[in-house]
Amino acid sequence: MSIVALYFFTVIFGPLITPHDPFKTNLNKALLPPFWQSEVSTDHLLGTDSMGRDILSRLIYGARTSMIVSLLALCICAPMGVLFGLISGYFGGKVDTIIMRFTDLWMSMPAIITAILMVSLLGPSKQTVIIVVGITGWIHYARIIRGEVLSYKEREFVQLARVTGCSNTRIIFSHIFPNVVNSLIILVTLDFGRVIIITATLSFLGLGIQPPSAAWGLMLAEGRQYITYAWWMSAFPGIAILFAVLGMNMTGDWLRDVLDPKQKLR
Amino acid sequence: MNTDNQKLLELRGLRTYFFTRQGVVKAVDDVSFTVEKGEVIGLVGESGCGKSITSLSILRMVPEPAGKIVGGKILFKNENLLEKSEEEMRQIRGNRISMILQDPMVALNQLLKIGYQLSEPLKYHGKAMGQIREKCIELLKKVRVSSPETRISEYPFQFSGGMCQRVVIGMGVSCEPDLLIADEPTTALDVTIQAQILRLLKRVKAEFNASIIIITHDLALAAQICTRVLVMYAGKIIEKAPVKVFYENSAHPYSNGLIRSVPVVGRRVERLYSIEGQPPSLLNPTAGCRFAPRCQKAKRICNLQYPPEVILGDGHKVACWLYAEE
Amino acid sequence: MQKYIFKRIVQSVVTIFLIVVIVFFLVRLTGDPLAMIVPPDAEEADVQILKKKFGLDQPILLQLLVFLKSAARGDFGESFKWQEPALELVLSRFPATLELAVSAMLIATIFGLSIGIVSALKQDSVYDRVGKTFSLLGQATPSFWLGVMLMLFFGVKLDWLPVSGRGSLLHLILPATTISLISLASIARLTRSSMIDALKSEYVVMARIKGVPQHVVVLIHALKNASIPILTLMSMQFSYLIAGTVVVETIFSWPGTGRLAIQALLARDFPVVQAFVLFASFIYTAVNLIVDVLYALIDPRIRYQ
Amino acid sequence: MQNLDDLIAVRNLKKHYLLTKGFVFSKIAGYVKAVDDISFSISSGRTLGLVGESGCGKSTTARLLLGLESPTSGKVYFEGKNISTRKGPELIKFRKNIQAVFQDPFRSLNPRKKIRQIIAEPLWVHKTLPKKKISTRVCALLETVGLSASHADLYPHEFSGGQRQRIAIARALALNPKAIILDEPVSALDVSIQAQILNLLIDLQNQFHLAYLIISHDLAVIEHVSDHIGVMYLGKLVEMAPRDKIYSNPLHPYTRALLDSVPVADPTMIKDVGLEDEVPSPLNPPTGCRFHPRCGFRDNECSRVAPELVDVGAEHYVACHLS
Repeated sequence: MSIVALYFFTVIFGPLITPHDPFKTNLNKALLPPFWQSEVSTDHLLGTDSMGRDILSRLIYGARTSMIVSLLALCICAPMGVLFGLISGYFGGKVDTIIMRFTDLWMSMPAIITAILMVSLLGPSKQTVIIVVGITGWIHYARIIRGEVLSYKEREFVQLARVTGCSNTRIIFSHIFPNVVNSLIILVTLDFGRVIIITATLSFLGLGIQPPSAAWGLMLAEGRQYITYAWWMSAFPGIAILFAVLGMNMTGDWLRDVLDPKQKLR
Repeated sequence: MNTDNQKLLELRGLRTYFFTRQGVVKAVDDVSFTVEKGEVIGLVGESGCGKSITSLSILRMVPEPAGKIVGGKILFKNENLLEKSEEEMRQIRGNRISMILQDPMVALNQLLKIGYQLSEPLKYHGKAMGQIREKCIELLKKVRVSSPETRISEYPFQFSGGMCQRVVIGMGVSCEPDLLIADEPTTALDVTIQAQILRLLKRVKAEFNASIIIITHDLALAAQICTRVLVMYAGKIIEKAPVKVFYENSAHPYSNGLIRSVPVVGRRVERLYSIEGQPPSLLNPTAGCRFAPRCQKAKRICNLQYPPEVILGDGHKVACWLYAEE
Repeated sequence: MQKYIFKRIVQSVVTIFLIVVIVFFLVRLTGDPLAMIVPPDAEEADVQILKKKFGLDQPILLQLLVFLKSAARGDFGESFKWQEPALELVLSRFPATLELAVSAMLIATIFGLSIGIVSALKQDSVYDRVGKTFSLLGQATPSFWLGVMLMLFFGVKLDWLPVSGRGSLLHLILPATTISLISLASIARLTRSSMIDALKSEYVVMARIKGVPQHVVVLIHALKNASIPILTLMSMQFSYLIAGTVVVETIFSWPGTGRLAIQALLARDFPVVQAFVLFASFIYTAVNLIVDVLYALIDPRIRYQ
Repeated sequence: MQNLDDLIAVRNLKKHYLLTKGFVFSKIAGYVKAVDDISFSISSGRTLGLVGESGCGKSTTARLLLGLESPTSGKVYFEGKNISTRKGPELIKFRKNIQAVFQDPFRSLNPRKKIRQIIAEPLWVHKTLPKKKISTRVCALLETVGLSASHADLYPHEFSGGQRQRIAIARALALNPKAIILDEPVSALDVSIQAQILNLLIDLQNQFHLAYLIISHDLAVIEHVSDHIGVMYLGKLVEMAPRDKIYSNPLHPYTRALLDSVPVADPTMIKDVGLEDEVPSPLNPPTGCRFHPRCGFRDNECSRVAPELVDVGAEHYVACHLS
């Protein structure tokens, strides 16, 4: 939990707490090690990269990048998935068949392949990453929400709402949706981690965010060349990703325990 | 009557508690009773009164780690089951004591063949080596499953609920146990199938001469098969009586109310008697009689102190202050 | 059973066909492929000749037809970059990827299942807690970072294992471990939770009531039922595995299809990309088919539908 | 039975489900005749009980009356007007009149809503009351079903099964319906709670002059609350009569078998008779009389010709060649 709090804190107040300008290059100060290995200066806590940029500052900015990209991607895939899931599950029949066949088809292309295709279509950039992650992720939401809707659709309270004469819209949004919200929150939190990793992976492969932006995946890719004599360039961005994802996953698990609707029903 | 020879199972002050975050749930709280050879005991009560936990305790199958047997003795053929090792218990389960669960559709493993599941007790208790298939077919015949030769290699989902329950009963009696515990054996089934299973249980009893404990909420079912009835309420046994005495002359206000509140086919009354209020929570129960808050005849002492067991007649005992000296 | 398999095969074929069509259109939308191989100052006539050579002067539907026809024959055109038939290029790199993927899958399955089962049996023990922490960390570790770190530690610092290329079994250890970690962690977690559910179920209670020994209860009654969700997860993990090979092959310079795909992509060598995408989808569909058959083998309800 | 002026009259109601096979070109594999040509009526203030084993079509009948499914054919009249063909706003308007209570009180109440919202919802949807009065009405309803107004702001999971069923009943009463369909209203409840709910239902019927259609597999419950009883078997009504006739003079062999199967809470009346075999699959049910394979009295005609439900006098109807 505190990891997530810290993460959000750095995202919001990032510019205020960075010790150095993350984009300022200074070749004189290139490849400085982190402070505990450094005899020269303790000015750069986590050292500098090959261009002499401060790693800590770049990590903090990277948190912002990854957060913005992840959030925007989630804004594409979650509503899309929820909408299709609700429609598919509630109305069933032909609509359901078509949507589900489509997700099957989509699922039979591994996400990375779709991503590769999309990147080749749109060219590597931040926007591409958002779109790619967004449209590869919605299937997951659609399927899970559909499953939930199906289980609630046959519940007696939904049947009773129909007997009373509630409209479909009212039933979907007033009866079914509030019951799937918990699952949705858990899903989004857990998905956040996935999105962070995918974004970083794409950037790492050179298919995502382009230099000189500060992004964790990108920093790692840059650091790889210097792996033998500047381990810190690749180690810290990785640790940052690890903890961000770990925090999100743990929050998701915690939410699952707290909000689990199954425990409340019976 | 030489009681020691007759006595098959004796529970003495059994306590099974569940340790939850909210506190200690006293699911079975100081329960004592005996089962004699050839008896059919009906353990009657509403859901959550602790009757199923009592039966699981006998087999030492209380779901751990939350549930624990914290006190008492379970004497089976004069040996305390609570002192047995897990391996010794395994030898007893399904062999000397077996059990039938409520819903046969979930009690059978959907992914394994009927024949395999039926053969397990035989296999693991060293019965019928080498002729297991024949033995299984014979068992299916005994529980009246038609064309057992083919059905033995089918899966549970190809069986109806009633047929599944027949298979479960077959598994239960395969090692000719001394004691068969049936936990709500007919509840999940249709009316005509219930009657069939009831008849089958009677036949099984006659043929294998096992003692049976039937756990049920259905007073009518108990009346049809039991020789003795024990009524359980909120973790305690409140009345024990021979079956005829129980239905004609039950003593405890709860048993009495229960009998009168159940509609009986062909004996319609204008208005059913109803016990007001809700069954209590087993979490931190009161010191007094647990039925007192719902009891119309409750006295002051009922809320303060748990009543002693009073002997009213031959085999008829009741735990109620109406019959005891304060 | 045969009917079921036949049905699934037909479905798979339809899926692959649809993917071919989608890929075709997507790739055509990527922009002018000629821009990459033709120098900007090339003569218009030369461009036309090249267009003809690659069939790009035809209407798009006709191109699709031609494409489908050649795709059916396994002909995806010639790589712009390597001047070799694209599919042959992909296929020639495939054994390396297969080697990597299969070993990663084996590591993930064997270790994931055993960690999960032991965790479920000894709930809340020290072992379970270590297992849980490990899987949480494993799921959060980006594979490319893990790859780089393993390389640094075992390759550079300790100099125990080779860090790049393909050859002996030793070459395989680092990349295969890297790929398998995420799957291993997820398999361990799911195995734990579905085994716990299975162990609580009525049929397991029934088996114990019958006096079935503990190991039989666990391995036959519980694991067989728990394996259905695990199988689903494993087929989904395959998609991560493909992603994993793309990344890890790049890091460890493993001469497989994944690395080829990235190289081709960065060079806009679209016949190769196309061949790779289709090939990957084909493999993926085939794996799903196998998984579905396994389902039917485990679960008689599917078989008798 | 002939009287269409009863509150609810059902004529030749059928519901057949189509089963398809194949995945590219689907073909019809068969029909499940869940409800097959049944007719009955219920008048105001009276109760019709439908009894039968699982798969006999009693719940489908309830769903058809509630408009949750549309019939394959046949008509449902409400106060003399055919309602089975209505759609849209007209249907919604009519729905005020027939409400329902279902079996499982744990699933009948939306776990995310307060009791107040649950009971008030029908009032919101139909706008029958000014908004200010809704709150008073909710409290009044809670008291009617034996709960108190202080319960209104709790969530369903804070109640026991019996209390939830009371809430479900309060919700059904909110719109002052003329009829309530009760689908196994007490079978999920504890024995001591069942009597409470049954008594409550009878009191409410007297108080509000409600018509009930009660569906149950429990013959004792059905006998206790019903004025008329219909016995269903594999989608057909096999016998229908005033309550006392069914129990004192059952004519259909199935009704007799059913009554024989019910255990009696009396150890001096040990029953040892009843049907063997099981209910056949509703997919491709037996020809002729659907009960004939299990019937001890069958003759040749039974397997060929399906018997009609005929009047044998004094409102007693039976579908059997032998009576």
